[in-house]
Amino acid sequence: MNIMERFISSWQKYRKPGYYEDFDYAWTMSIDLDRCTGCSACVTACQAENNIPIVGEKELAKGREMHWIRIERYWEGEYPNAKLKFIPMLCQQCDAAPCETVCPVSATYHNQDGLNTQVYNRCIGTRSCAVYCPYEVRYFNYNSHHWDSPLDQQLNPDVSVREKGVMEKCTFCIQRVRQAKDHAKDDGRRRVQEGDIQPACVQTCPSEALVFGDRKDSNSKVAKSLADPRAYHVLDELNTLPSVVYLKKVDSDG
Amino acid sequence: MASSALGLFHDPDSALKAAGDLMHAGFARPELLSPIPVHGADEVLGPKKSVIKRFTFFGGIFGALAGFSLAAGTAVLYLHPTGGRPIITIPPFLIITYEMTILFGILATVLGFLISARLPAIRERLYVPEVAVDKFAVTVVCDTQDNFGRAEAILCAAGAEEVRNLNEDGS
Amino acid sequence: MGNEERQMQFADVNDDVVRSLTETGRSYYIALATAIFVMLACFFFPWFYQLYYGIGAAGMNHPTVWGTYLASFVFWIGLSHSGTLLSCVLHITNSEWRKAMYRSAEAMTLFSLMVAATMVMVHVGRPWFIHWALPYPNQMELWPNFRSPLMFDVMAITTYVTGSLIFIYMGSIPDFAAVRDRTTGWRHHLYVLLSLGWRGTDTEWHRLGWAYTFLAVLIIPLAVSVHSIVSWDFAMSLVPGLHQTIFAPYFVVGAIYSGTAGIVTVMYVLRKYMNFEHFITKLHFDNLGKLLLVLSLIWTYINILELFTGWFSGTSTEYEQLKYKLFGFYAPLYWEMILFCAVAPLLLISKKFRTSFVPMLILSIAINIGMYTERFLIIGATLSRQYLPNAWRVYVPSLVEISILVGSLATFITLFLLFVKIFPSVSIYEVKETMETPKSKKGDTEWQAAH
Amino acid sequence: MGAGGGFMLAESIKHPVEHLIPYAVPPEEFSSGIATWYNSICGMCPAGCGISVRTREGRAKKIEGNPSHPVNQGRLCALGQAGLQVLYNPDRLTAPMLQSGERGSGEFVQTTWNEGLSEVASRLSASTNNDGIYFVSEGVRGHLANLFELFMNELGSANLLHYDFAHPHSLYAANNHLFGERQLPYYDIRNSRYLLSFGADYLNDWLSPVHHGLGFGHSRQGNGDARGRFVQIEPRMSISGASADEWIPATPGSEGILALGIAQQILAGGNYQGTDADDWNAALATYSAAYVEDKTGVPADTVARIASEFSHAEPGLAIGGGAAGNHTNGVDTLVAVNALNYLVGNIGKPGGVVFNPDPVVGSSTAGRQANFAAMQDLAENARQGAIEVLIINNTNPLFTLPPGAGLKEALASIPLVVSLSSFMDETTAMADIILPSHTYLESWGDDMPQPGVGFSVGAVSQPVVSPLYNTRATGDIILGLAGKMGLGEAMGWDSMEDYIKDGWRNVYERSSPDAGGFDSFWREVLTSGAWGENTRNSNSVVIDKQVIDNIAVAEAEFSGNPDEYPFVLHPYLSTTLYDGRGANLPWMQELPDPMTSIVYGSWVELNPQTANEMGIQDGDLLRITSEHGSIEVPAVTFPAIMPDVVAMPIGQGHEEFGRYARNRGSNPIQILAPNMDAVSGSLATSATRVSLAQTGRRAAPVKTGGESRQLGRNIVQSTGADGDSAGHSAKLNSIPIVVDPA
Repeated sequence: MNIMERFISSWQKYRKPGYYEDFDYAWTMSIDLDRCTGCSACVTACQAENNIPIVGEKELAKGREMHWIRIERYWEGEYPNAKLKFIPMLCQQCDAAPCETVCPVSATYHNQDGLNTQVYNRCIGTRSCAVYCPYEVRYFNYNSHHWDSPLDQQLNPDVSVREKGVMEKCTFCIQRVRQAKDHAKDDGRRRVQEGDIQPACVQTCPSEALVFGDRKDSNSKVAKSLADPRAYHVLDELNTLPSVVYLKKVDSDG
Repeated sequence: MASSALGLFHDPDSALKAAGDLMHAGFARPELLSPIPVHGADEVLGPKKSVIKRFTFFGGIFGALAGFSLAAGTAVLYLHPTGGRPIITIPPFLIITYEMTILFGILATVLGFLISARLPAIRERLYVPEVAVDKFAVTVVCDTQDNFGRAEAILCAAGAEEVRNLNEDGS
Repeated sequence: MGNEERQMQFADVNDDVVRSLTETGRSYYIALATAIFVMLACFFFPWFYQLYYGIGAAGMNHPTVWGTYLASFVFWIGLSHSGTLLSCVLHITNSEWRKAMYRSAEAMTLFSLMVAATMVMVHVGRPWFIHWALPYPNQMELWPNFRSPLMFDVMAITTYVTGSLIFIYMGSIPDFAAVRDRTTGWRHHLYVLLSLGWRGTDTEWHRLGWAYTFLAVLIIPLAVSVHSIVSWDFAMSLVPGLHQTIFAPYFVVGAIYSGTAGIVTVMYVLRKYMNFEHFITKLHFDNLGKLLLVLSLIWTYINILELFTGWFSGTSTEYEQLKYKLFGFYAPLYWEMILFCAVAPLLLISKKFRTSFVPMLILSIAINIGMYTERFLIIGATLSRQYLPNAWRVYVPSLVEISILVGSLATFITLFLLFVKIFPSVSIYEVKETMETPKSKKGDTEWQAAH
Repeated sequence: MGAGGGFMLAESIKHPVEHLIPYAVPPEEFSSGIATWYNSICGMCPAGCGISVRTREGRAKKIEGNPSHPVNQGRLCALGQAGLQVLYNPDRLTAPMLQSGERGSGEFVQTTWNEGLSEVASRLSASTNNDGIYFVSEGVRGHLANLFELFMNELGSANLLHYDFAHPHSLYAANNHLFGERQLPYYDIRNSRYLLSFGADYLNDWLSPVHHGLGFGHSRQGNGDARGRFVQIEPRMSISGASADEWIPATPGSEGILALGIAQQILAGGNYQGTDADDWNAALATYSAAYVEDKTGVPADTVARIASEFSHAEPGLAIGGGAAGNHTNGVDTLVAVNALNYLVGNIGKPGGVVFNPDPVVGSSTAGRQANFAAMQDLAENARQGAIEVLIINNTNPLFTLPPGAGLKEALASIPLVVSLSSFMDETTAMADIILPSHTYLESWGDDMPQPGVGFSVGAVSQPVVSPLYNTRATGDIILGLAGKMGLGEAMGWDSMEDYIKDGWRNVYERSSPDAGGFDSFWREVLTSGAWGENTRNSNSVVIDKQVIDNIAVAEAEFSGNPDEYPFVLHPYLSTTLYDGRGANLPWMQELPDPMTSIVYGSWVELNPQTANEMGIQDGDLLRITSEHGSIEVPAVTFPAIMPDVVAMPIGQGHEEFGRYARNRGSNPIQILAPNMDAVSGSLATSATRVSLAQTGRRAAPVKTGGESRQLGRNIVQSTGADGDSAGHSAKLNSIPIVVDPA
């Protein structure tokens, strides 16, 4: 279609804030902190699925961690009443993502699934997105990583291996989302249904603390947990409208 | 043969006087060459109107339009929704507009300057190196020999240290 | 007139300036060679290593992903201010004392902008794709994101560089003409080109005057916008300690502050090594000193404001930020900054201090060290204390970073050394304007009465 | 069809185009770009979870839990995921090798399988007394265990040992003692409402962590409003302790006393109406609340409260293990814990203790499990020259046995040491002949998860990729040896696959044969990866009087006197490295320890108070000295550990075991005293006292986490049990205010 039509149609679609509400899907992850045991299975699952490099002790000592999902731990109180609380922290796939606006080359933007995508090939490595992200879940490739052969035979062919100078982060396993949508098309189904997609971390979570789904589907698990009185967003005061919802830990002793 | 009379003066005032007298004597508008801007030249040689301000103004206007359409237009054509912001986001685009306004303002000003000051000079013009140091020169076109004589007289009367007869080619 | 010993003649100005261009001593060549060597060894060599290895060569980490490179960028942009900006302001308020120094001040602007641009190249992870940040037609269906503060930067700095370049060039056209007549060989040809056949007719002077003033008027708001935009790179983030409305004025003031200090340094050097004693006098140092004093007070005020907001906000994030700044890992740097930029400049109250050259030099250098520290703290100290305590981590610059910082300074010096041999570093015609113009021998102007 | 089909037809989340097919289909038929999933069994720890391995173009890409396997139901732990790095580990042994230099010099020459096998076979046949042949294997189950039995019988040697460092000998003994069960029961955490855990880190390493994780999640939030409560009793907070609602530190070794104290309270509260109540009362008379408080340091009222909560919970479940079971009184303790279950009458009930049926596939290896005593005997016999050939299969006693056992020296007097390991671990380095085995992802096998899930489960593991190197499956190596030694008629299978298939015919018979015949059944088993009969038995038990009368918990004994060695050393299995077998997996090395966020290397945890008093900072390098040696470890202050206890993770400190593991951190086992549990003879790992000394050097461990306090930022929010928000509200734009910046 000619340029003018294109211009008008996309302007009409995107001229108002909140247009992302009209996207086909709104992928959401709910994390039940009352179920989470901090076992870290999700971390390794993610590392295996997404070709996350083995950074090595030297780099880690410099503080160059590389886990798209990490388990944050917070102590409360002192012995003998000390408590340790875990919270898995991953890209919140914000609808009003601060990281997206700052990228000068649109290497990170909102796609039609409401996902906050990171286009590795487009990234020039200003690292501004990492600064703008209040959840500190964007990880930068400070150098090109390599896998001691034959460890490289494990690399997932559906996920690209990132080179030095590129920012990366959790994608909600976009490769699985894509696949599920393809299959939905193959089956002549119109929409992807609950359970078709499980990101690696959700799939493996032993205590089923992580749940993934489409919040537009009103009887999906995530839609229910969004309605749960325990539901909250981390750093809600920043109004980034995250797509990851946490369920409060039940602390019967106050 | 079109030749010119050029009088070298030690000080701006005498040079201005000479220029004034020449105009009285019915010569074409003389030119005043000086190492520094001479104040009062306008009163003597008649006021000058400069087109530069128009250049600057319209340059700025153009820059503003160009700037906004660059930001807004391309944002809609190359669709990369970010941060849940409307695709045409006024405040940031105003900044782009602002910068482009100034950029084009500057460029237009330069253009206006070059045009109105008839620079760069393509062909040789009347010039004597002294005016770049400390002399003030008055040049006037005088087609005939006796015209030159009259001009010379006026210049000397105004206190020219030296009067030269120069052709357009500077010889 | 002109019979006293030290009364300058118009001709002397030309002589001095031409001499400064053509007569070159060994010391100059030594200085230039050193500067170039340091530039290659400390800037380009480490940079190429970093290109090969990746940004990991620097000390940055997660989440402190910005470091000294960006600090240097801000620093150089800051230094660039009050070259052209100051020159413009003083031009439209046509103050006399500007005229001897503004040329080199504008040169400073130009070169620090160039260095700042290279710092961007050094900063990004994939500089070989830096052109993707420019709006050029392409087949990739990709286009810069004009909502990004970084794009504001790209636009603003491009404009600023263009503006400064044009401004300094326009101002020197008559001088090019002047030196054109006195030089030979390649210089002559160069100046013939640069002077555009300037003759100094009344028309040319008139147009130049207008154009120059318009440019000045355009560049003042531009310069202010440039550093405001640089501040928005930080202020538009959510990071506690950066997300502050005060930032734009804070940065602009800081920029003019360090820029003015920079000018003092350059003035001193020119005066000493280019024998411009007649042009650059105690008067200039005195005035610049007053300016510095005012700026330092404003700067201090804004710093106090920042601490206040941190404390008054009462939120854990801001509060921790404040505590960290004052007593944390980087505290020594903070207090060093306060000493250099807030306390030491109070000496400027005394005229004796303002008019004594060496102390002014030392102070100006101290101020710029302090200002660099400020930029470093704004980035390093703030980013290492963000929202999630679990992700707090300290950042220490690596050797490569420090070396590149030194190298960037050498680059600046190299450019400046080349400048003083090509550009008339003092404006010939404007200096002449400041001097007494020759009077008519008769001294009478009765011709005016004639009409 | 019968119950046999129960899981095989369980729905699978895999999409049709991602074939779920047995390895029977030759790899050539794979179309590139399309993932193929194989169901198999995880070999990373003894839990025996089912796995589905995703392969592309013949390479294994991802391990996920097998949704149709009853143990882990599609879930998998971090270590299980990292199995891929066992398969693709750059430090694997690639071919048979012969020791060429001094033993332990690490000089080996490659050889062929034929030579290697013949050499070993000839040495075996040449052995003068058959009992001089020792076979020490990692804990294996199913047909591989049978094959070992068979093989050793043929050789006429009784010395077949299954050695796992973490094997819960005391728990077996305790169950045997109290319930007369030879194997572990199934602890139904899923349906329990109140879990009382005595030192059992059930979410991390105890028995079947993934299954427990499932149970934990369900019990917490899966039952609507009824939310299970979890209480953890241990001297140092473990992962399970952190997830528990209540963490109660009790003096190390006194957990049993506490258990009996609770039991006594239950009886006193009249919450037990069994006919044998009087016997119990008599037996527990001494364990008054006051006495318990004195012994355990747990306040009497807490004991009373827990007792009533526990007895009124519907149902409550008590489990014990880990450190609690690793004292000199370990069995007493665990008996006491089991007694609690008996007293609240949850035996054989959902949410209680369910007894497992005997394994369908393979025989129970309970009798073969080598505890510390057995390993000490082995060393002793070796020193007396009674051992001619020692075959070691994939276990690493030199790393996991304290030097006190003297195995390393003893090896010198064993003429031939053969290792079937896939890696050059400490023990393999001392071998004369290395016959490297496949990893579990390359070999055939089958398994009966131990402990099961309350009903018979069988699972088959199949190769998911063709072998990377010139290695062989353990079973095939044994069969190969048998062939060389002419044991053909007894062990005539030409491959492990055949042997397993043969064995599974019985299962097929048992699960009411259907029309398809065995082959279709076998295909189904391979496809679903698991077979089972989902019928739980509900047998209860009657405990005979004199057992009740003798119930008592002896004082735990420690090596080293308290004045000289003021601290009790509490070694625990690392979350990431298990008993050290994960140390050569980069993923595991880089996985931050959840409690401290430390990666790479080891550390010692001590109470902040203690650290303060001793002037120890985080990251100071400490010298930890016991009567049996000393190691240097960086200190880490840990808020939830008793002041007189220091804890250290097991797993690092390898001298061999590949580039990722070698010379990294230190191994607490090296300074453990060779104390044993009096009854079960298992190593009392928590029975060593140590002293701390500053070395004056610093060696801060690498951490991924920064500040570990929330500073009132309200990141992990919690709410009261009744649902009303406790602490800060999470309303939009409510900026958390500093409660106390300090």
